[in-house]
Amino acid sequence: MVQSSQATGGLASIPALLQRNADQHGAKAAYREKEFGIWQTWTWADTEKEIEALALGLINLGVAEGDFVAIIGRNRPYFYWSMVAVQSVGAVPVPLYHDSAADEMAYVLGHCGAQYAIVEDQEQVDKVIEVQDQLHQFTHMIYIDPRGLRKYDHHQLHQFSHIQDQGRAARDEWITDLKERRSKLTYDSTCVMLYTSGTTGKPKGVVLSNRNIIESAKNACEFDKLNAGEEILAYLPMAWVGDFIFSIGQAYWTGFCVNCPESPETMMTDLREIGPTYYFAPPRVFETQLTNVMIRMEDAGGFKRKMFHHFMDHAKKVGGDILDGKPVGLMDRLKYSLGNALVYGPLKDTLGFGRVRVGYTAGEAIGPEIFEFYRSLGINLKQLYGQTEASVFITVQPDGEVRADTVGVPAPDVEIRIADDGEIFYRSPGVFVEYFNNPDSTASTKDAEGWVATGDAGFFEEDSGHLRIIDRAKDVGKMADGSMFAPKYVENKLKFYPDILEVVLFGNGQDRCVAFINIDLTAVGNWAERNNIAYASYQELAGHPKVLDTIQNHVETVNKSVARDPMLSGCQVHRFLVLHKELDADDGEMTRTRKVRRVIVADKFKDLVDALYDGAPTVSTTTEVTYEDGRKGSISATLELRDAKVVAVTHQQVAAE
Amino acid sequence: MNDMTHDSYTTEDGRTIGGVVMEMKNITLRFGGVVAIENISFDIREGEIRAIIGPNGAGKSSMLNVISGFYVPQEGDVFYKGQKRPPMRPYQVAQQGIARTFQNIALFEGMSVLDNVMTGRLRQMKSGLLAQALWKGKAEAEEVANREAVERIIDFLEIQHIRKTPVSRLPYGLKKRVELARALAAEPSILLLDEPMAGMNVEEKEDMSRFILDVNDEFGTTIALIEHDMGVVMDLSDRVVVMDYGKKIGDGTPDEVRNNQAVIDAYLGVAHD
Amino acid sequence: MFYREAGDFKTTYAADSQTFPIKFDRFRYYAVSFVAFLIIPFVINDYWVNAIFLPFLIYSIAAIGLNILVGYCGQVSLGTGGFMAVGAYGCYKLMTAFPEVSIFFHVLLAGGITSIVCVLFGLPSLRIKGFYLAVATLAAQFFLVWLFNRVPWFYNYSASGQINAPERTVFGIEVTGPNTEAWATYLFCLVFLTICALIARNLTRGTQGRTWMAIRDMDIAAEIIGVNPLKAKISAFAVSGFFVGVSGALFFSVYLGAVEVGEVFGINKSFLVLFMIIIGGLGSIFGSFAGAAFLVLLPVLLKNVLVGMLGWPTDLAAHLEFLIIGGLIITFLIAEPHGLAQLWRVAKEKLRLWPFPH
Amino acid sequence: MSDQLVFAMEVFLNGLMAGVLYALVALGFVLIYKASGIFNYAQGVMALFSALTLVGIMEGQVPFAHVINATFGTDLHHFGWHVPGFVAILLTMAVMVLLAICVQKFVFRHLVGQEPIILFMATIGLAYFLEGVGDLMWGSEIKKLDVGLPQGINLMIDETTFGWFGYGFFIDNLDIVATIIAALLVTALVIFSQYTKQGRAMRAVADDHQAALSVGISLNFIWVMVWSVAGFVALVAGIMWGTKSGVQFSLSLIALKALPVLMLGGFTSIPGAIVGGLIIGVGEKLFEFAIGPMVGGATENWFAYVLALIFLVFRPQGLFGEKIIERV
Repeated sequence: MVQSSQATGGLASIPALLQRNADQHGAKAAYREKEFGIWQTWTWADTEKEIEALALGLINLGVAEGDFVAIIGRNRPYFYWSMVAVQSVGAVPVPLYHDSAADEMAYVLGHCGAQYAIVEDQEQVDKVIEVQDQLHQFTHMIYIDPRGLRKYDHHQLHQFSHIQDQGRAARDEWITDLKERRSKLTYDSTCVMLYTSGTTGKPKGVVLSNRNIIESAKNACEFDKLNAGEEILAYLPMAWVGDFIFSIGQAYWTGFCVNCPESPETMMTDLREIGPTYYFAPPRVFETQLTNVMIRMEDAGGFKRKMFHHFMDHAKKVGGDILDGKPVGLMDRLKYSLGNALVYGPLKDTLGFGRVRVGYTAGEAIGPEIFEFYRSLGINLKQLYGQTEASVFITVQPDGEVRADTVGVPAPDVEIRIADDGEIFYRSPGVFVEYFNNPDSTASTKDAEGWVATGDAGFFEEDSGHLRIIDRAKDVGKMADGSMFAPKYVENKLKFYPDILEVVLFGNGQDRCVAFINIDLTAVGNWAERNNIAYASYQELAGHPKVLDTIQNHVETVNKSVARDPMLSGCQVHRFLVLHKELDADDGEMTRTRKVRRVIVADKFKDLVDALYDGAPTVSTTTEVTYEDGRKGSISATLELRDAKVVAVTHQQVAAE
Repeated sequence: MNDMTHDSYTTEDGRTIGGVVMEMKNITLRFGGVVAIENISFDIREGEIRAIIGPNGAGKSSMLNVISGFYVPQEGDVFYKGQKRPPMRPYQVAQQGIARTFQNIALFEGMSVLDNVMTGRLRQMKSGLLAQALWKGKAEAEEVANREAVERIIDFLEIQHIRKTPVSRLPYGLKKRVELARALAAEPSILLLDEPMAGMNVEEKEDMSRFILDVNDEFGTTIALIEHDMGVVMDLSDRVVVMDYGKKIGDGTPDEVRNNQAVIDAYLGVAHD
Repeated sequence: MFYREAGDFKTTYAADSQTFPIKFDRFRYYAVSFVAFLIIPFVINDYWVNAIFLPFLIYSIAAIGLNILVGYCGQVSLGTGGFMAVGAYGCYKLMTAFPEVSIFFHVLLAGGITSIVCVLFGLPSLRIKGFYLAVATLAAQFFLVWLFNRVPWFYNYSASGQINAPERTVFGIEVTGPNTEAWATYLFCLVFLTICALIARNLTRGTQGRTWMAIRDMDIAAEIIGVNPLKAKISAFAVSGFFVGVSGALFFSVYLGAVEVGEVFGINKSFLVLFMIIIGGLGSIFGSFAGAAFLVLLPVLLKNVLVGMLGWPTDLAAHLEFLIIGGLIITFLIAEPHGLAQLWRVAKEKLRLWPFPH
Repeated sequence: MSDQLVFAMEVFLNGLMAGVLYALVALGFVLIYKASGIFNYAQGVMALFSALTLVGIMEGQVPFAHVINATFGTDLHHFGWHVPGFVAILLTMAVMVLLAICVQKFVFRHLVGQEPIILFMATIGLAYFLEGVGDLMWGSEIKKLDVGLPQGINLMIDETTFGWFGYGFFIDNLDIVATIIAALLVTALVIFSQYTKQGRAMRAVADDHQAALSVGISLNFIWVMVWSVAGFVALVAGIMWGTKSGVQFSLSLIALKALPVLMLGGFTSIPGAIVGGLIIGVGEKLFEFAIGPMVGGATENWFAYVLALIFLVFRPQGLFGEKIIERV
């Protein structure tokens, strides 16, 4: 990794890129935010001024080089400016999940020793104040929305705009310092520090240098031929590396425009208004959207529904191939274009995908049907495989080679090797510098040559050279009979059913597998209404025998398909139960990025697991839950445990040898 | 008369309450033979939340209608900013900066939320018919300026998502909020709320209370509200007038009122109707 | 279905409150005006102009005017015929009194005069509401018609008691009188319609429109939140009167050329225009056009079918026409009380959400 | 005693009698408006229609003769029989009841709960429809109607008044008969609506639909009944005016004459309709007599409206309506 910033024409830092964009794309829109009913717009020139004002203000406030500045809020231009402003003054931005509870924040703030925080509103301010006494080094807080804060003690509390005003006022005093600090930034100085919400244990602070970010952004942009004309909608958590790469890295590298929705409720309408050309979403988003589409189409008139399904079937047949530029018969093409006029086009438009050139999904496996659905509409949806430590990109799917079951080929400048135990290692310019204040785990993850362990198990397909992920390496275990236990593999197969939201599979070291299942309230609830099944709560619906029957069918079909795979046929689900509560980040059962923390779940619901194994027909349990406002409560329920048919596996031994 | 008291003070939650901005002197209102209000006097101070409470039929609404100029009392005077208010039409009162909401919502059903709130800005609309007909210069500038102001209110009351929805499609609770927005859009010096919580569930009531407090806090708006649900009012208001059968039977801070025997007898007995 | 709105976002309030906020609608509007101004004039002949286009254009103006009063401000008026007469006679007096002035201004002035008269008869609306007002406006209808009938000054003491439009030109092109070109009269009226429509749209989408609608939806509440009822109602009458006056002037000078007030501007004219806005849709400019088109085309259609194809005597056809129009109106009110405009709105919503039902 | 005054008296009497007829038509409006909140513009056309039908039946015309001839080239006119007036009137009444049922069944049942303006428009539509039907059924040419009512100058009055003032009042017998019948009818209606079960039911409906329903009154029945009554009133009016000035389109305009009466009297007040009618009748005759000549005559066309208009500006609720207290 001896690249220097020469490769990027001397642009060694995000602030440097900002300067360039201000010069080259000065009049072009850099940020938009739907506020007060219209899309407030800032050109790159404006942005440069705003950021400079803020930076000066920060210096004025006493922010020193190397300080850590926490950034807490939903996607808004102000926070993106803050990140860059913080970088410009030589400090390190640390974005936090704004929906995380006060004590979680306390840990991160304490761990990085943040002295400053730039937050959104009263809610966040209160959270930080609540934990402030645990943070000795913490000094100043800056908020954006003054509502309800006027009567707070403002000795160490400042309004964003005021800081900027002070900055502008003190320009003459500080501008030289700012310029100097900016010029000190090199390709290896820290760009950002992101905390990975590890599926186990406390979060770790991943330090990413300008090199990491800029190189990966540059490569990815060239890979997908992104240019300054792109529009993206920034709605994913700012603390998540993906948003940083897309909304900062790539945006600054190419100079395209970042649009921020007005509020979570208006997210969908805003998406439609903007019509992004470059779009990213985790599988969950696509799933829910597809579910909604189907639900809404259910209410449509007979003719419309017929037409819809007719053309969707046709799309399933040829849509993907047309998108991949494969040869397709003339008649089929004509029919497809007709369908495009009648169904696909309008549908894409109403969903807000009308202009999407490149779309990505990652973070988890996506259901083949879901994936194909979007592609067949003509949306160039692709998968990539990545993680925070790699500044996202490890593998990506090139246009024309897109498949549901692989995650594509190594991204530019990325080397990959598969260890004997199947774990995937990679090395790239994007590889993180270190885990902050955590040399041990740094060492355990990244070796001297810079190879990083992903913790995932997978293999390359000989023919296509595409990478296939089986599961998280540490989750892959052995059944009692020594056959492979890969929970994710089975869980995903189940989760591809719209009415199943989450699955947790157990069986490591056991003779057979059992599973917890969460139903999808939207889908199942809708189904219940249509079959006029009354229910008062999630719990009641989850316990309904009819629901259990459907789930059981799903489980058994999945068992069949699992049985077909020689390696994994042992992982069929023998017994399952539908959980009486949704797994929830607030209860620590999931990460903020909604990955199941199976260890925690396993011991939290130990009684249920045991029950599943000891064959009891029902089990009563009480579980503690946390409400949105942080209050704790508990719900108790009696769950019905179901046995699922499994396929007797004959050739399993053979496979093992 | 001009003895406007100027002794402003600060509440324990740090809001400044100014001098008297409106004073009702010996108001008496009759409908034919029926006496709705009998010789009532009280004042409203700048920046305070002033509640008028009383059982149903105590004459609260009539009093509000007198303040907003819809009813003209047979006896007594209304003093506004120290000046005796000459007899005037309701819209003139409104243009003096007195905005109100209505007990049974009076939104313009045929218009969108945005347009409804915009009507609140009429005070600030100056451009002439011709200018508007051409939609150029002043008219357009004015339209935009007022839209900006209105959007801030919409944002403040968190009704962005229904901005363009026709009000006829809105649920009750939201309609109440839109009406509040319309009143706020006028940037009133006194805001009259006619049973803002009537017919709301607990959650909606909490929201509404929050908004009322925020309005008073953020814009320093003087608020006079009537409500027959005593509980809510006591937490909200700085001073309370208690009416019963058209007579004033109590006036003071919530605590004073709570411990006022007359109130307890006359009111609490029938509070839970 | 045809709408593609992704990426059609607004960055200014001006853009957000424009007449056609959706790109697709905007282009359609451009297309229509292109056809109306640059294609039709070259293809039409006298029959089309006199049978369809002139009446459509002129009634549209009247309908817009009445719609402002009834649909937007909620003041029912049955005096439209009378007010059109004012426009017509006003125009006639001006044409004959100042032959050297361009007819264009005569028409405008006639509109102005009408709006004054309209305001006079509108004054009672401050006290009278609903049907009482509707009936009161009949006073205007009958009084005005009577006036133009009985006071010779208005028809320049002509023996027939009729008024005849002398030849007048715009830019040297004849638009009134016996020997006019089809395209000339068509364009002349089209220009007026366009102006009126734009004015109406601007007024109704801004403060004035909201004031009117406030009065319409809940006059008491409107007054309490600061609407001056006098100004609101009077302005509605004034604007409405202007449009109706203009239409009356054109109806006489360009379309008919000769008018006997009793039969041309009688009570039935009032109802005809009222029907137009009811069928078209109250409180909608598009509705005014749709209604006018509907009630102009229907009789032409019927006549062609009954007289042309079935060979009925014209008087019978006329009676049947009455019957059918009456029936249609009833069916319409039952099927869609909010008129064609509402149908249009619903259809548009469906298209925008396509393929979703809602 | 001056001639002017004497003439005025004559005019006054004539006005009074015209007024009674106005009142009669106005009653038709009031009845329907009270019971169903519908402002029935078609009242006048109903009068025309009934009169046409009456004539048609009496002379034994073939309905839709013209249409049939036009389409099939046949040449039908009359069945060739004559029906005595009395029977014809009964038959016509039957037709009017039938009409009432149809109107209720096909129109207003589907418009329940619409705004008044919509209902009003519907009646205008109805008016057009009926006019079309009437003309198609019976032809549009002016017809003479004679059901045997006395006509011509009333000599007795002529002579007596001559004896008194040296000038004989010209009063048409028909007018006298009309007045008497109208007066009787008005009284009958008043009695009907005040004292009979149906009448009370009708008023109940007017006051509060829901309440009426809850006490088991069939709205449908009431409305049909009301429309029938209105039809009957229309028939009577039709006969009067028809006999007087022939059955022709202008008949339908007398309905409009009743509108100012309504404004004066108030849409909901029966006595209002009566008094209003008289005031208008007398007023317009006297005005025409006194002012008409100076301004070119034919002031009846508008006098009534202007009078009502001016009157309303000072008393918006009409003669007998009670003061409107606005609430919010």
